Amino acid sequence: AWAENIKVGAILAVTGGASFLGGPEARSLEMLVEEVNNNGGINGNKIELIIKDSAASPEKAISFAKQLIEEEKVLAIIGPSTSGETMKIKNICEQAKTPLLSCGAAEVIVNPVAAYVFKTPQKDSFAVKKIFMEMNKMGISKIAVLAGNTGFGKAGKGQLLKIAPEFGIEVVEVEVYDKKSNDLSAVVAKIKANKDVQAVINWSIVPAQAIVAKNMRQAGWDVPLFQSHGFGNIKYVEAAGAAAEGIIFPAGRLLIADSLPADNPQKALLMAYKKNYEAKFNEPASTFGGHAYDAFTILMAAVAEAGNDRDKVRTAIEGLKNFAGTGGVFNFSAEDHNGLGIEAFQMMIVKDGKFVAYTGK
Amino acid sequence: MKKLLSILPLLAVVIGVHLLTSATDTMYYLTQMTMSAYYSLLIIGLCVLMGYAGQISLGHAGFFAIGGYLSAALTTRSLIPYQGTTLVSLLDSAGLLLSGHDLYGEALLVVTPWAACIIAVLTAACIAVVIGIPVLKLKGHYLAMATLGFGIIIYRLALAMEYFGEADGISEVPAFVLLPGVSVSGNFSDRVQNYYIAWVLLLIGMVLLLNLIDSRVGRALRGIHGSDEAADAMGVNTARFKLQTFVLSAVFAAIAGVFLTHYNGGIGPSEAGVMKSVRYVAIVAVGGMAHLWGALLMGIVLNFLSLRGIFGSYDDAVFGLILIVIMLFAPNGILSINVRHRLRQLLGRGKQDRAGEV
Amino acid sequence: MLKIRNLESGYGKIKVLKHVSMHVDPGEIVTIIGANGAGKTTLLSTIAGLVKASSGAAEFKGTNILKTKAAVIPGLGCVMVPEGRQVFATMTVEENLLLGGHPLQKQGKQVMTELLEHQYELFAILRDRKKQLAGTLSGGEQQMLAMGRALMSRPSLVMMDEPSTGLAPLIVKEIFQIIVRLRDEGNTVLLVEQNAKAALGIADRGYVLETGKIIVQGPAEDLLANQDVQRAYLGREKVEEK
Amino acid sequence: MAFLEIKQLHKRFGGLHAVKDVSFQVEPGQIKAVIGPNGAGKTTLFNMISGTFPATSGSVTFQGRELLGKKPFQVATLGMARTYQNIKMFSGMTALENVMVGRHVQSNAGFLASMFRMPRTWKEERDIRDKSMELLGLLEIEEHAHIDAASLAFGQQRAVELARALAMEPTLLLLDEPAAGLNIYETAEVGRLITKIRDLGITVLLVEHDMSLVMDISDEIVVLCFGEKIAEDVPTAIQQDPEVIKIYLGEE
Amino acid sequence: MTTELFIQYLLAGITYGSIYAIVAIGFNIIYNTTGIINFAQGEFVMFGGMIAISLLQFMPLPLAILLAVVLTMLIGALIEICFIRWLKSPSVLRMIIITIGISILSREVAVHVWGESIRSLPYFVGNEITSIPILGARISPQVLWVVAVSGLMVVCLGVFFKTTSVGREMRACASNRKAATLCGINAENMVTLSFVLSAGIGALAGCVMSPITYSQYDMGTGLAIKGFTVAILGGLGSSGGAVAAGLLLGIIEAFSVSVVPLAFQDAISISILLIILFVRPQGLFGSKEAAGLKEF
Ligand SMILES: Nc1ncnc2c1ncn2[C@@H]1O[C@H](COP(=O)(O)OP(=O)(O)OP(=O)(O)O)[C@@H](O)[C@H]1O
Ligand SMILES: Nc1ncnc2c1ncn2[C@@H]1O[C@H](COP(=O)(O)OP(=O)(O)OP(=O)(O)O)[C@@H](O)[C@H]1O
Ligand SMILES: [Mg+2]
Ligand SMILES: [Mg+2]
Repeated sequence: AWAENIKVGAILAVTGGASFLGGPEARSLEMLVEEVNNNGGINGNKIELIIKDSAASPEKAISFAKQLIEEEKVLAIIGPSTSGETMKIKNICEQAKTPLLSCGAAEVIVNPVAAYVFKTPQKDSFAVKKIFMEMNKMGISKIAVLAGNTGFGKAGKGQLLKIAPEFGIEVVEVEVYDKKSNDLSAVVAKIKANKDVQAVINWSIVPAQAIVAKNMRQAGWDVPLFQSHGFGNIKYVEAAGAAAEGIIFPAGRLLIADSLPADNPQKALLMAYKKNYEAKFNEPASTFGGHAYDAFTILMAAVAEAGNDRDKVRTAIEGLKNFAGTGGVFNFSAEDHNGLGIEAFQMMIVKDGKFVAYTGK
Repeated sequence: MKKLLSILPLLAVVIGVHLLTSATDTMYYLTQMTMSAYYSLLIIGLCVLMGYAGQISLGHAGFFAIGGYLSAALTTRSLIPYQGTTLVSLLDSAGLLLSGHDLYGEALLVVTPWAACIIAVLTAACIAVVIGIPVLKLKGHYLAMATLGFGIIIYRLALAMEYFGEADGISEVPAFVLLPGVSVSGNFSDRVQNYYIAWVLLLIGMVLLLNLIDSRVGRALRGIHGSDEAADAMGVNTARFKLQTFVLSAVFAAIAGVFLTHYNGGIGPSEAGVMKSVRYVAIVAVGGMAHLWGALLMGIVLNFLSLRGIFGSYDDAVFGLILIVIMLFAPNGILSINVRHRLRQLLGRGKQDRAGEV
Repeated sequence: MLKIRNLESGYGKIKVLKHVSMHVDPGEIVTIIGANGAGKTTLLSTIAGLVKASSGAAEFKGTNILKTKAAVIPGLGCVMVPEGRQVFATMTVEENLLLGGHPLQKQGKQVMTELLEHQYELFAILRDRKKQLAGTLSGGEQQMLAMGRALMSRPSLVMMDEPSTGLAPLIVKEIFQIIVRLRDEGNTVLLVEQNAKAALGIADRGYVLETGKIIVQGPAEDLLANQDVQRAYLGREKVEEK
Repeated sequence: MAFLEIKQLHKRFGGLHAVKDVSFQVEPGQIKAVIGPNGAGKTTLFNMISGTFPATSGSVTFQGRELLGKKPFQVATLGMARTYQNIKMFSGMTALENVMVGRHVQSNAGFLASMFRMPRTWKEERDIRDKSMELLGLLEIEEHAHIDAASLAFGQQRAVELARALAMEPTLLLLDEPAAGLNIYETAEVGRLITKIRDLGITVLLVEHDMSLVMDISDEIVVLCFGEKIAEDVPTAIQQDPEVIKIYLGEE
Repeated sequence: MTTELFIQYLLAGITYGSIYAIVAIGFNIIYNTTGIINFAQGEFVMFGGMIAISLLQFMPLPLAILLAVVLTMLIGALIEICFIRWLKSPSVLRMIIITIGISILSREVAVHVWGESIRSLPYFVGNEITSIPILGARISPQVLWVVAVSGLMVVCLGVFFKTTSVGREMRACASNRKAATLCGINAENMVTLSFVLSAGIGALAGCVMSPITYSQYDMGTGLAIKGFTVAILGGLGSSGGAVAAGLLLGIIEAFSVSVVPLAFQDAISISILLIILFVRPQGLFGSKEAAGLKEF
């Protein structure tokens, strides 16, 4: 018999401007809950998932967070999809002592640390460092930075500018464009005119990632193009077509799961997630769905250990070590509520329309 | 006086809702009721502008955002780096600054919420004057476009400026202490208090607007709507009246923005978005355009449902459907069909029957 | 040509016309007179298909026009010059006229030009205003434009709703002359007028409409001589005073 | 100095001279009519006097004050009211409310006073209402006071429009075809009314095509043709003027 | 600024501008018959692109585009027949709100049919990196397609509305529907026709721009806002005005990149448009008289 249902809330941007995040996240969660419940639940308890669609509006996220905490009395909340929303409900969750496992990218979510707030996406700063390390190897020292005007782009741009000096890299051009831009040839022309630029880093989401690539190549400009870890969806490569060739970016290992060595701790779960997701939803798995996957599996691991209790679950999450997820191997602690190190990232390159691990020239 | 009386039932409903929720242990509904009340404050202001003065505005989310963003930024963005500049020391000596520590122990020097609120609302009013003068000369679709453009500009600025937090907006906005012991904040413990703050504000707004539309000024506004040219010839300074109404509704929107932002503890660019403005206009239309009560009702109901996430991912779809259905079948607003028209029809039929008997 | 039997119509629940029966024969001028709000405009609008009849029958040249769409009726040769200034305000005078010729469009450019020329002859002032936006014409000019537009389709029956309203005395006379001329050219005219005396003066027959019912009808001379009609519409005493 | 003095007024629309060098004067307490063929520029003349649009050149002085360049609402404040050739009701408002708008210049509650219902506003409001009812009574349409003005019969709308203009307590009233669309009785009624208004001490400037009315009530007549003034005289003289007969009245 | 850069900006501006112009023209067509702005115009663009992409799996590109245009025209007709046709003398505001509702609904239908991911048609000529050098600058051949198609549409529509009788009749319906009926014009069919026409134009635009801009379920709103702005700036109803204003906006946007940060691009370009509108309240090519005669 089922002792009790474990209620888990999720606030995701299933529709609206950030639906490319919320969509796969919501689908991943639905799939996982079904799997867990079909396998007998956690310690015999079924999981009840309540997904609220915030459409990326903070005010809705706030309303939903209060609703989930008080009315539904959920054990924990997964999401929101974006950093802006997460920051709005950070205090609410903290006050209500409800664990929040955000899928937002920005580092401010966990730095400074709030006791009940965690996040699963890898830190931007590591992605940035990974890119700069690669640039150092390639001998690139003057770069241009492009970013979309989303929370993701904003956070990335901030880190890029902050960390660049550490690696002796000079950012000579910075531009922020609208997330809905449909042609960036003007701005590409502008930065191309700066002859110092040796490489371009673009930090954004769809569809601009593909548009930047196309406009650069159409302009006959062939400096290396780096993208953020947000490029982690093979569809974007398809969208950019021939222009995607040679794009270098850091990402979790989900994208190259097949080619991982067999002893990699992530390999099995990555393959399974990818297979199940693609079979169920008939679309390629993306790293975004992976963030929700990680949030959910982390929560379940904590619940398995600590039961249906907000405080104990929180403590259990803080105690998780060597936990393999899609984004990397998590090692949480009281100071680190993200739990991922720089090794969670792997540099990749697009070759013949596929992602392959990038190992330098 | 009559108008004041007509507000009383509403006040009774407000208190009733509180008592009912507290009796049934469902006080959490008050959260969304509070938020809806603030949105409705904006909506009734817009209703006077659109329904009575006949001037469409597709940019009212912009004024809401000016109020919300300014008071959020002023009360959260630390002025410590600017300490010593004349402006800051001036504010300081006027007692408008507050120093303290943020959640993580960093020193903080910010503007007090009261001062921030006043600055925000005044800014909104000034901007309304500045853009209202040229914009209100336009008519019809041209006016719609100009106000839409204004909304887009505000949205873009909010999204582009570091000071306003770009895409993330502003978080961790402190509580707004209205009076000692009474503060606008989203803390669970302050909920009932905030419910009443919001609704009293809305009721006051409602009384003021009801008074306004049933006065010399209100008649002049409706006259402008009916025939701009004839109102002008009656001695109505149409340009000034339109402008004043525009500013009035902007002030309502800005106040709503300030309060809701403190209540929510933050604001994001979605509040400035064009779709928000469109939504407000649509709610006024669904309420029956020149119908304050309709606007109020629809403002509360639609926002409440949407904030509770009743329709899940179909929120927009349902909203679109409501719009179409009401505009197709009850173009004069929801109230016109359900209560007034039907009642009048019924009464009318009764009268006819009696007349027939005689 | 036009036969109406027991026509009833109105707006929604409001019944305006009650059991109206009348007819118009080819080549005559028939006038309808009546007080403000009697239903004269409603009657014409019902014939033109703008207002739906609730019962009764109306036939135009053998076609049941109550079952015909409003947009088809002008093609049958029955056009209406509406009350008020229903011109296409944002279009030029010439475009207005050309639109009036819509039913004859298929007959080609040549015909259109001839028709235009014909209207410019009838209403000389329109020729000078050819390229002006119709909305900026003076009241009288708009009235003439509306008539010209109706005549563009060479209708066999023209229904005119208060064509003399707002026109200078001389023009009123001219318009009545034009109406007579139209009749003499073989057209049929159904004329609604406030100016009962002038209307009956040129009409062959007349109907008096009061609160939706036809109360008197007959040859124009008879109506002019009718005591009731004189008292109600011709202001006999006043005329005699002068 | 004349009460209303129009001097060499000129209006051009593109290439069209709608009003050319028109000058005349209106004396206080007069009923003065402007007649002329359609398109002669009568409405245009009214529009310039009332400030609806600017004149190309010339001047209009009203009680010694220059009107040109003033906005319609400023002109109204000086004591001039008008009606329109195509009735302009405030739709969606009752007949009474329409008239109450007319009291605008005679009252002064502003936004704040209205919103907060100051005691003084209260009293003012009552005065507006009483005065407006009184005017509806004067025009014998008080039984329609609470009916949506736009749904009134044509003649009644004319009356409401007139009451609305009178509510302004003007010293000069401009009437643009007040009898258009009325039958012979209603026209006579309007004539009686206009005389009554004049007897209240209000000067009337009138455009009308109904000669029975114009000849009956006006003290003086100005005739315009193609924008030019071709005659100005008392009615009996105008009736005989061969030029006026030729271009306007037509032979009997 | 080097000439090469100048030309590159100019070409970028022309690309944006042409896209805005086509959307604005769609607005104008319906405006010219009904006197309303159809805020669902952007959704026609989206439907055109999305349908063509789906059809491409079964047929060659030209056929897919053709069929997509036809299908979108049917959608346009359907929308008109379901929501607009049977309304008796609706007010402009009511119509606007209905079209906003339709736009929201269409978007929701699209997201449930196609999902939230972006898609695109293949380049008509060459691929993502093909480009043609023009005076030192480079441009994708697809841009030429966009420019050519929008140019062609403007010319055809201009001729259609100014000189053909159907065009004149469509305008008459907007001006005074009752009078149009009295002239024997079937106003209802004219309105349907205008929806069909603008849906077709929107769909075609959606197809030619898809390789450049991609298609997504929610692309309509952004396009509609820009298109509306351009339509107004050009003077409602004027196709030539739409093109001029579209190009003006596109070029302002492209060149603004060189002076202000890109993030402020929209704020700058719209401010400029507003200023133009304040100086010329009837739009660049609108007639002042006509604007004054139209009521909202
Ligand atoms: N659209 C409408 N809706 C409701 N009632 C109407 C409408 N149009 C007219 N009526 C009413 O129908 C009645 C007859 O109106 P109609 O316009 O036919 O009169 P008329 O004889 O033409 O008068 P007039 O001489 O003033 O033009 C009037 O009482 C009027 O109020
Ligand atoms: N805005 C305008 N643009 C261009 N021409 C105009 C405008 N307004 C009026 N006109 C022209 O000016 C002339 C005078 O018009 P006005 O309306 O003053 O005539 P009116 O004497 O009042 O005639 P009616 O007795 O027919 O009302 C007309 O020929 C008219 O076409
Ligand atoms: Mg009539
Ligand atoms: Mg006139």
